[in-house]
Amino acid sequence: MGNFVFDLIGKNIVAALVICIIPLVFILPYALIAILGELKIGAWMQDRVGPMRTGWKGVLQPVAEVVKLLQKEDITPTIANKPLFNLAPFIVFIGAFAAFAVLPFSEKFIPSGINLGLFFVFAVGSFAVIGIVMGGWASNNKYSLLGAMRSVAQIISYELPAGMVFLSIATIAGTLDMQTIILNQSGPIWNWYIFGGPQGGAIKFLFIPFFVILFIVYLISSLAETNRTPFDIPEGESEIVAGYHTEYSGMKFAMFFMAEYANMYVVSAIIVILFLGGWSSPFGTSFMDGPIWGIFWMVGKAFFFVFVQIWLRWTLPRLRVDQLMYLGWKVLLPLSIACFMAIAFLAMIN
Amino acid sequence: MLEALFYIFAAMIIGSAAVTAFTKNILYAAFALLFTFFGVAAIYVLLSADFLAISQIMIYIGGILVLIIFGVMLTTNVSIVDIKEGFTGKTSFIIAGIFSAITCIFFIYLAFKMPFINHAPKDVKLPNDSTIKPLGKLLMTNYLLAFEVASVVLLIAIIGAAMIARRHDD
Amino acid sequence: MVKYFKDILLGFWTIMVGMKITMDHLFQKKVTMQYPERFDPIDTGFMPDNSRNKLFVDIDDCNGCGGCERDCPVNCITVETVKTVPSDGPITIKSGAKRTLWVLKHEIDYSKCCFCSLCVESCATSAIFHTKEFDYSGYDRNELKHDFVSYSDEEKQKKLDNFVAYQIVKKQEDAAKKAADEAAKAAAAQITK
Amino acid sequence: MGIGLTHYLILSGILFAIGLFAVITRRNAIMVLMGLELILNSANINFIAFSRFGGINLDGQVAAIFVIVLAVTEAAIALAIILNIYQNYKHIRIDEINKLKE
Repeated sequence: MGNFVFDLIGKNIVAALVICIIPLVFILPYALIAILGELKIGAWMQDRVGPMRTGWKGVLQPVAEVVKLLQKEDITPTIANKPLFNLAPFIVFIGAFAAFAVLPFSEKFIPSGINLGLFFVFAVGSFAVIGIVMGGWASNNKYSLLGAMRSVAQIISYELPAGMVFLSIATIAGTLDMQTIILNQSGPIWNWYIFGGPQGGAIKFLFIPFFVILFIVYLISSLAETNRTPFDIPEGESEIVAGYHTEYSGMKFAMFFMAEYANMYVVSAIIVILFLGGWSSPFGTSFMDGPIWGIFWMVGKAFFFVFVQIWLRWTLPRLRVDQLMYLGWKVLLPLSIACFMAIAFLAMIN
Repeated sequence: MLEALFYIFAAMIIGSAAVTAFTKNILYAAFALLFTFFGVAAIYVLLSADFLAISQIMIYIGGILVLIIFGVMLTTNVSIVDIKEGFTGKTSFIIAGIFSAITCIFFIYLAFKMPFINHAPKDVKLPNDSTIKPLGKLLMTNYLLAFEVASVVLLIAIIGAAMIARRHDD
Repeated sequence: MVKYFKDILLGFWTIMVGMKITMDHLFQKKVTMQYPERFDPIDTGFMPDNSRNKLFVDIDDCNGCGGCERDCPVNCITVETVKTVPSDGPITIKSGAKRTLWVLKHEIDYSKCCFCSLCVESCATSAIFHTKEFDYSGYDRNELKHDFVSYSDEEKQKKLDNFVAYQIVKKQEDAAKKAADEAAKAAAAQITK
Repeated sequence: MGIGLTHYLILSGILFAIGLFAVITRRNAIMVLMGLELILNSANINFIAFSRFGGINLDGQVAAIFVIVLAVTEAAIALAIILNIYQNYKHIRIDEINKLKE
């Protein structure tokens, strides 16, 4: 489980800096692609064609939007609390970016291969909560404050089922290390946890339903944690203007935007790592496997789940607040706890 | 390198803790606490306690700090930006200052003079592995009773907090 | 309890149905028509009869009465006229009535026009009407003013001159007529004396 | 000069003093709670520093885990009590709260 940068340059501070920059270099083009995907897929699902003017079939639209955001005047409301108002987007972005530190891209590249990767991802998610409250309160706007409070209530509620999913996988994998979790699933496709994990025998089929339920539970909670539709009540345009980023403009708004898209990738990558074998090839170890193909599989699978998030966004309407809380506390949490206990029991008798 | 990191994070902790203690704006204090907790987590990393560092981030920043901010928002008029929460009084301010300064000097004196300082190894080889496995083993063997009691305490705290904070409308 | 699990399954199932619908639409033929490339109202000639688009004045049918100018609520129409003279010959407008006025200028400022259609209502000869054209623009606001009169300046000047000359002639004629009348009157008075 | 136990002890001492100051002087009950969190953090730094420099046994870290658990319960209960006080008094200035029952 090496880190190819360390292999190339050696273990020094330059290598560390390069490793820090690689995820950032990844996020920017990814965000452009995701924004284009959001525009285009959203349009296609509504039988429209989407942006067509910028570049060939409108492929340069996100670039144009970034340029527009760069040129925009950076407005700070006069009665806003300026230090916190300026700090908030950065804290939100740090929360999203920090998770990239432990996301593996391939067998040979993981920015930081700490043994507590899953736990770390779970922990740094809380940065975004603080940043959102900070921005919402510092904007000195009723809608911002309402959006921030909604967002916090939502993220805190849905962290619990997500944590239960992490615990179940940690129980069955015996580790919190991302690379080890993926290595456990390497080999043929039925070694992936969604197909019951690497253990053989009849007991495998007992695992499958629980893993599928956990998979769905995590998919739903990840949507809630990234404030995506149908759980976008913190930003519900029709109710509270734009929630916590109502007052933000220009590059500070772009930071919130990038953080949202980075978070989308993070949760998709976690789904892929936990249930779909991470960077391992679906054709087993013989075909299209290896460090370079690993990047392809990892990013490709994660992009598929980014697509699923976009797909859901253009399918489902927004939930009401009480429906959101009902789903989180009365459906997902009991289901995930039940699955966790079942998996712990099965792992024990196995 | 590690020295520089230690001083940066120590400065961050002390600076933001001072903001927490001295600012009049209660939400500034709450948000300064974010940096204190984060700095303490970084100090844990420097002390090679990785599990505790991440627990610190998750529990203090994701749990306690959010609780505190919610508490502030529910008990203060936060819709105005200028929240002023004063101190108990000038006399107590001076007395507390002197008292805290004495405590601080006493601790620093202890840190230099206590005999165990000399026994502490100057350069300890860091364990290459995560602390999570030995910690788990300790919790499940030597500290099993304390662990169980802690979990019961947490359960009681959940129920108790929900009981107390419940609105007594009837 | 059964209802709880039934609700969960039902919710899951309905989400699946919804996702299938959007997935179907992802690959369906798109209904968007790219506007300047394909322009159905003009390409197919379809435009409702009562649509109010760009105005057009058939100047051969306009008698220059100025009704449109007076009725325009935003004063976007300017009409200038001059009377016809007998030397022009027996001229008529298209609809057959006698032309009494030459229209020297009939200008519509489309940047002001509100397409209320009042000018169309007021026109006695239906010379002003809506066309099917509706998208037009200009780099200068003066480009949006349109003059429907196509006479050259010389022709206009000639018409004015004609009129002025005719006025003089008419004055002389009137004077002569007056003199003749007075002479006749005087003669008649003499006779009665 | 390497970073030794002394540095960590001094850091935790200063943090403790600041927390103590906040606990004593602030009128707002939530601010007192924040001061308590600072004190608990300073204690945790001490625990982990001793565990790190006193030979690698992890007992100090285990103690720190229990301290964190207690901090969580304390914060939850204290905030619940503060909310209750706020409902009764409409303020949470601790120097003016002097009745047990109204």
